[in-house]
Amino acid sequence: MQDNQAGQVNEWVLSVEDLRVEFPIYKGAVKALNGVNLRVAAGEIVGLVGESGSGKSVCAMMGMRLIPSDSYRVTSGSIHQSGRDVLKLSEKQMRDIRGSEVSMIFQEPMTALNPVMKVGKQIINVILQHQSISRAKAKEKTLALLRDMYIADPERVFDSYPFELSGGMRQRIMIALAFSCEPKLLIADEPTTALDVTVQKQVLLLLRERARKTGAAILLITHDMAVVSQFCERVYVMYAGAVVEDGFTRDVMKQPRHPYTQGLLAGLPENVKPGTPLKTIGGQVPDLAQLPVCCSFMNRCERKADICSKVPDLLPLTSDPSHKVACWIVQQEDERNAR
Amino acid sequence: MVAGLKHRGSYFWYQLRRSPMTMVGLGIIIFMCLAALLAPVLAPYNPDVINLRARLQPPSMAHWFGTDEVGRDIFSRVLYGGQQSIGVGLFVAFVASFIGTIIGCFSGIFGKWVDTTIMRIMDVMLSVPSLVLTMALAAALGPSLFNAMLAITLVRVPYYVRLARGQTLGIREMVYVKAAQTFGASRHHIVQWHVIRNALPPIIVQTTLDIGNAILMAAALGFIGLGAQQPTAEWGAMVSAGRNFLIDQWWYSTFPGLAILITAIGFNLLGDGVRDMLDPKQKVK
Amino acid sequence: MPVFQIIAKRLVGLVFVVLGVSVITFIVSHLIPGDPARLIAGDRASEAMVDAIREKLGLNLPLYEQYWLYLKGLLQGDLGTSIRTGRPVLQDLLAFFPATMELAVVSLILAILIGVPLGVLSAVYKNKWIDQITRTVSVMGISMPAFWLGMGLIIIFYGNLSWFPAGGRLSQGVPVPPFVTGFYLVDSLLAGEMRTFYNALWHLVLPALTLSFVHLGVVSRQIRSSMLEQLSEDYIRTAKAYGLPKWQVILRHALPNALIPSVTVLGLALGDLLYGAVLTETVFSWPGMGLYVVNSIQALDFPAVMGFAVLVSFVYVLLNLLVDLLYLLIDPRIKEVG
Amino acid sequence: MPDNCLVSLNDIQVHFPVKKNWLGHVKSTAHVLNGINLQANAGETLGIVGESGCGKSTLAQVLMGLLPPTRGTVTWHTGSGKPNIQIVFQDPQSSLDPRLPVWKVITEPIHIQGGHSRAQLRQIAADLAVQVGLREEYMDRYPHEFSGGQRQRIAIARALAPNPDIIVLDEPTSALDISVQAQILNLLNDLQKARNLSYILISHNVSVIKHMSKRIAVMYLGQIVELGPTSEVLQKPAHPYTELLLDAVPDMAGSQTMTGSIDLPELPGNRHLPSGCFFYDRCHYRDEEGCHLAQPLRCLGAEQAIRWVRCYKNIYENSIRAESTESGIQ
Amino acid sequence: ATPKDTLVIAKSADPQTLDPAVTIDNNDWTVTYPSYQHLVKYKKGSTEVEGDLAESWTASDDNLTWTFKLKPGQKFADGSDVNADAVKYTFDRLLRIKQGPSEPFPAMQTSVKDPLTVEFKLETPFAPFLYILANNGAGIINPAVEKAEGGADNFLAGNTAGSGPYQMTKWEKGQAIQLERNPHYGGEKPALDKVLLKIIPDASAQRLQLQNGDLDIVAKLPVDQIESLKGKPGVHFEKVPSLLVTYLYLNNKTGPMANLDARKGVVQAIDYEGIVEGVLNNQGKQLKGPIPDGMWAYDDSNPDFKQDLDAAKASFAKANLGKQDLILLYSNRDANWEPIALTTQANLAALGVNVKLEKLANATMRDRLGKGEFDIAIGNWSPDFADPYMFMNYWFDSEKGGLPGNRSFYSNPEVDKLIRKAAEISDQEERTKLYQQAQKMVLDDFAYAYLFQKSEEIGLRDNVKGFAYNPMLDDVYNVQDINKE
Ligand SMILES: Nc1ncnc2c1ncn2[C@@H]1O[C@H](COP(=O)(O)OP(=O)(O)OP(=O)(O)O)[C@@H](O)[C@H]1O
Ligand SMILES: Nc1ncnc2c1ncn2[C@@H]1O[C@H](COP(=O)(O)OP(=O)(O)OP(=O)(O)O)[C@@H](O)[C@H]1O
Ligand SMILES: [Mg+2]
Ligand SMILES: [Mg+2]
Repeated sequence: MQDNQAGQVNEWVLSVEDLRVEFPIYKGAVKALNGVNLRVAAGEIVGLVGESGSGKSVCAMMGMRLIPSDSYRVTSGSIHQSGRDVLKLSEKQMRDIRGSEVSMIFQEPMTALNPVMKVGKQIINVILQHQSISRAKAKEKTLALLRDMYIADPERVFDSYPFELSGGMRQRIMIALAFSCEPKLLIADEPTTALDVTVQKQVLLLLRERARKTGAAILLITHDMAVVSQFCERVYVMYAGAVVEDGFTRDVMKQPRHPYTQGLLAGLPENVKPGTPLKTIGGQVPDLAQLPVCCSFMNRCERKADICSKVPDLLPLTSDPSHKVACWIVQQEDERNAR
Repeated sequence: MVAGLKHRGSYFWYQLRRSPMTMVGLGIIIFMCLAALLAPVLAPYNPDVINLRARLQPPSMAHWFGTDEVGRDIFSRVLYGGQQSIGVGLFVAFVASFIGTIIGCFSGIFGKWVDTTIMRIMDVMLSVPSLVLTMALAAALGPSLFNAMLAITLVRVPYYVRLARGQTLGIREMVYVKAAQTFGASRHHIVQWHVIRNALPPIIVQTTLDIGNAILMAAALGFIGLGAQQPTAEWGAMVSAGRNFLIDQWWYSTFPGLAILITAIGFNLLGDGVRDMLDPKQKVK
Repeated sequence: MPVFQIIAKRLVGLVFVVLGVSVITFIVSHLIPGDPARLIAGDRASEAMVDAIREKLGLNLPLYEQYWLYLKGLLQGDLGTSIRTGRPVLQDLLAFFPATMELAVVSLILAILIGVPLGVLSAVYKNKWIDQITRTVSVMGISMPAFWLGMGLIIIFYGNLSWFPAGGRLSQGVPVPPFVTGFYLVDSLLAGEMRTFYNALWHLVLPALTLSFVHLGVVSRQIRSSMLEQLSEDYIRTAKAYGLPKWQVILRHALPNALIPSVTVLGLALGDLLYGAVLTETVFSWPGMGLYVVNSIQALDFPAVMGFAVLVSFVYVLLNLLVDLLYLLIDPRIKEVG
Repeated sequence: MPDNCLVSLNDIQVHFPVKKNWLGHVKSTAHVLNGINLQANAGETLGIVGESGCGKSTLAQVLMGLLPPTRGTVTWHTGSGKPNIQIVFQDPQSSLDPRLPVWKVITEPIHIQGGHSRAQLRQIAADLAVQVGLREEYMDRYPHEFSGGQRQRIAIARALAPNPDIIVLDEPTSALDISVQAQILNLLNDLQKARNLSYILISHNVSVIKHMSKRIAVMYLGQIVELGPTSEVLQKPAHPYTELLLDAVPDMAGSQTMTGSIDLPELPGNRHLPSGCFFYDRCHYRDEEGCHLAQPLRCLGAEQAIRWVRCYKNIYENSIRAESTESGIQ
Repeated sequence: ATPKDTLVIAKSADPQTLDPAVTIDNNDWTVTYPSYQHLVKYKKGSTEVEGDLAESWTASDDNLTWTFKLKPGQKFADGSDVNADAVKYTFDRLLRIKQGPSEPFPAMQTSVKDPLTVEFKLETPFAPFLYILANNGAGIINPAVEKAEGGADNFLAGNTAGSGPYQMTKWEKGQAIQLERNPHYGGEKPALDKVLLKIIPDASAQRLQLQNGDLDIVAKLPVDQIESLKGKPGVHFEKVPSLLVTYLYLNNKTGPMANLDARKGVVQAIDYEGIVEGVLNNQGKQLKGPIPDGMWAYDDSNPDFKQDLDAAKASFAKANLGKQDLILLYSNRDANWEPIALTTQANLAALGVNVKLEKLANATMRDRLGKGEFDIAIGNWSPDFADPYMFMNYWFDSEKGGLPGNRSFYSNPEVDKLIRKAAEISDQEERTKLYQQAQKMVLDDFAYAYLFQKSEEIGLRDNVKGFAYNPMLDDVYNVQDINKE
């Protein structure tokens, strides 16, 4: 799904424009998001990768407006969901959207469910919140949902407390919960990080299957490049609160353009011969509370030049307009090559 | 991570300032402590000198808080009483937490039968009605403020033992203690290096909260007549002595009572604040 | 852990605690200088009379033998005979115990009914003015000398306004309901005597307010801190993410979880209330154990003091048992973890 | 047994009582390790993979002497008798005491041995810090003032302090970011070369193991189900579990190609061990005869005893049916 | 307000035991005294006795044999007759149990002469014998209690079984005690149906309830409460003489106070007027010696004690005490003791004598008193029977050293001789002379410091009539004479 496909703009289930968010703290503010541009179209699976602290979760939470309103400031930008400006909705309107139009799955299936409420009840509560059906109907629906999750004995699981279930099972419950009201968009914040690879695979497959069946789009947040390359059509790479690269997964994986993405991929053991030294990115992630006014990757970049002291924009490459990069050097280079 | 780590001190102040309640608490404590310490300077009268012919005078310019039933100046006695009451609070909280922490850490780290024995004894001490135990102890030791203090201290110790033991058990399971064990660390080393340091913050909070508590307990003992001896001024004993005059000579009980209330509030607010500050969850990440 | 195992464990602990408590109180009360025999014999008694009394009460025996006799009696449910009143201690205590218990229970209920909502509000509106007010109230409760508050309430509500009685459990002329539980509120309802019920309730208001005010602070503080903890948990975020209304999230998700760690505190609070009643009872002429035990200590009435301590620690252990069972009820995880 | 063998584990079993009745009788047991036979050689990196809860960390604890095995023996071949073995834990945050300055953290093992002055200890700490790539000036800071990667460097420096022969690395990078992971893996490799260290590397990240180790052991439910040279095992798995595992690892090459069955049975718990082959329930290749029986670790390829597998059917080379060597490797 | 047929009286604490043969506490007598009759009783408001159950009595010339004739037709509350057997039962039991109340009784035999005649044979002559028969301990008990469940002792501890105008019908522990008219009472029918004794520990609460009309009679209010209640509508106070005296024990036996001059110094240093004015709010009068005003043998010619600091200084100089602290014991028994202790401390401090105060639990204080471990202590004393014997013989007989009465451990053989003689003869004039002679001697020895005798002020609702206070019966109310308008 690309920008230049005019007329499709209304089909963005999620579109974040130049979002800047900061958290006021002692002496200043943590600038968690510094101009994020991100779009998800109906039915597609989009990856969002980046290092820890790069703002992935803040981005996701902003999409649901789940951060307590007194702890952050939006300094610019907008978030639209299916055309509605999320930042302008009232709390009540927002509540109606959450769960029904857009859902979310979290990293720790261990703690994401209420430990003292039976899982069946937790799902029913959500269904009843958004749909005016009887409790018995809701229960029926819940059991059907659980069955859809390939849970062998839904009745037992329905009557279980979360602690009685394994991690994979709990994550399936979360998925059931997420799809209970057939949302248009599902934000999955590192849904498999806490799981074993074998279980991770099942959970991801399940997610994809459900999304395909219901037509929901998924924004999959992860820091596992391999997962992205296996499951996502498009990917956004974040660094220090901004998207630095975005494009079709295969393009980004095969031909990363931004120096950060390149460094990231080169650091994966998968990508080198065993035993040989891995490529590393020198330096450290900048302190978001004292962000320099320049390309945030500049201090770690091997290719930095004078121009990097200006903040780069995320712009499509001339050679491949579906591939966007926020780097002066790469943009100039690409322009030169294209000419 | 906290910005400007070099300014740990100023960060502390920042947190303090952000919590007005804590500032109020700190202010109260400083005020009350100063008043008590400066009593010899501030007090307009000798607190012990009686004047039977000026008994039970209402508050006036001469006697701000009025006089008691033998004509002593209540304002002066409240000032001097602070030395006793706050002193008791500090003594009890610190001694009890010191002893309790040592026993608790020891118990937690030693485990096995030592732990079982100690905890059983503490269970028993906790289930003896504390007021009865304090009263009986104070009566057995002979009534004096110091003995009341000892009695309250003894009764408070099990709470700290429990707390410190709980902390120790938690810390004992921490990975860094496991690591120390792989280096062949002795129990002594683990307690000294890891347990004490890490168990301390919640104990400090508890201690701060307990100061107010101890002042109240001393006051309660004073109320039953087991605390400070005449002519020493002590708030609880003053409230108690003024009790029979409460209806018509309201000032007698009211002012020392207010002093107890305000001081206890001060320590409780400070304790709450310190707890919030030491709670890692509340820190800016 | 199955119910009967918890009970069995507690009962074993009970024996131990009661033994320990009786030893401690025995030692401590015998450390108090003074001779109860002389106290009974009176000011002007001769040495021979005092000796006779001493012998009659077994006070001439060596200490360990006295303790042994006491223990033997204890095992048969006999708490000994009060030196002061000459009646069986158990009989005396049972006359006073229900009154204390009624006051403590009502105060606890009040403290919970007021303290829990305050704690919840305080946590939900953390650092807002509601929080500041609530915390001020709770800190005042914790810091308030109970006897002082009680006296103030009497002066205002009885002395000046005459809204409530000054003390006691019932007005004169109001019949005492037939004994079932010893709680006048319950007994009068059982007997269908509404007048007695209202009268008893009316008498309870001031002392219960006094006593609960102190514990209200403890309760609301505990609820506040565990609510804050729960509100920052992931499952709360989940509940919000699925559009559940704010108060449903707070009351149906966070609160039950916050109550779990609070149960222990509440159990302990009831224990404290029992002891704390001592001072309040004096102020409100409440016919409970408080005055009895203070007088007993001052009169060196060893059996009465020990009986009180044993009874209260007994109740305390039972309360702990109750708390454990309550956990079983409210926290499904217990069964697994044991 | 090769000459350079450092340690050998013989039939290690670890069982934890998890439920006791009120008399203290054990009512339920966690069978965490169920007969581990393994050896680690000087200078090599032995990788251990397996799913969460299969007992990897427990094995590390047994090696460290933190946990006496319920059954079986650990034999050291280090000559001097006293093994010099250190460990680096998964979570660099919790493995460092937050209230000790870094130099104290690093020199804690030496301090415990005694005999060094404060100044000496500081010097040692500074030297080690430089070796792991930390700046000397940071020695008086506290762990929480460092980033995750730096903390893990501190932990490594501490493990290096007593000059160990073996370092057990229990998931040393799984709490770290990819870019930091690369730094730590490089550091570990460099140190190994410089100091001739042996590593026992525990991880559930197959690619990390693949990158770091020559030899790999695959664990399942407290047993080793496959053991051999990394490249061979990963390329041609001989045990169905290894195959399942590798199949589940997403690879970078893919373009949304991952497929497979979604409904797999629940993983078996270690409370009640399955009788017979532990993997029977999840096995794709199971059939009626023989498969459900308990399997010993068999040598694969009789001539060179380097690949071992615990499977009735040899899915790798059906033809090779090794003579059963019941006692496993010796 | 209280019902018309019920008299509501405040009490600070529950009675401990109601057994006349056991209780020595006036607090218990509030219940027992109106519930039992005695052979003789005090005349209303006086220290003289008159017949109660006894119609007449005679004493032999040697004062050893006493014969009493009972009034016919007196009945216990259960309707059975009060006869000589009951009297014998009562006194045999009293002397068998041998607790506090039996203490003043000399060794004696009781015998039944006929159903209405009883005879006591004393082993030694005892002048005040008639008076001790009016004591609470001599209340005549219904022998039927022997058959009570749990035995007589147990029954009597919690119930009454007498023939008095009232009987106890309900005792709610810690709350209230209800007395109701004894239907079989042989005397004049009391006006009030019921007497309710409400247990209210807190003096302020008592005062408020009296003020609000929820109580009819309150005694022993602190002086300041009385002061502020005066003038409130509906309440008035009756000032009554009391024989309750407050004095200081000076340890004559050991320590610095064994020195006569030191004792003299203390006695001269105390601000007696200040205490009566400041502590008592003038609700009492100074003592002139051991025998208080109102007791026969009182000697009005003695001068009042006066503070004389110069003389005291001289006395202390002579005693040459050095830097010793004096230990002053008191307890929480009486609210006035603390101000007295403080005053004493201040008075002596002015002379450079340091006094250390120790406030003890009453039980502990008694222990110390008995062992003589004190220098000065504060004490109260009230007579059990109306005879100077209660003061002179108890306070000064060297054989009663310590708790029995001679708390100062005073010892003077001359005095011993005089007071013992006074206890044996029956001629009151003769006795008065002996006692006054002894009194002069003990005053010169500064055995005690005599502070004051308190006058009681009893708070009454205005509609309570017929109240009379008997100085011999503190805490006991003449409920049978009281009526309410
Ligand atoms: N409530 C808050 N107050 C202050 N700073 C915050 C808050 N929430 C997040 N941040 C900061 O915002 C930045 C982005 O955090 P975020 O959780 O989005 O990272 P992430 O990319 O999800 O990392 P991870 O991979 O570890 O989940 C971090 O530096 C974090 O410290
Ligand atoms: N002290 C103990 N008591 C009871 N069970 C235990 C104990 N320690 C570990 N276990 C159990 O042993 C099993 C293996 O634990 P271990 O930590 O060794 O697994 P692991 O392979 O390291 O898993 P992960 O990959 O999650 O770190 C787990 O099921 C755990 O519950
Ligand atoms: Mg995140
Ligand atoms: Mg592990």
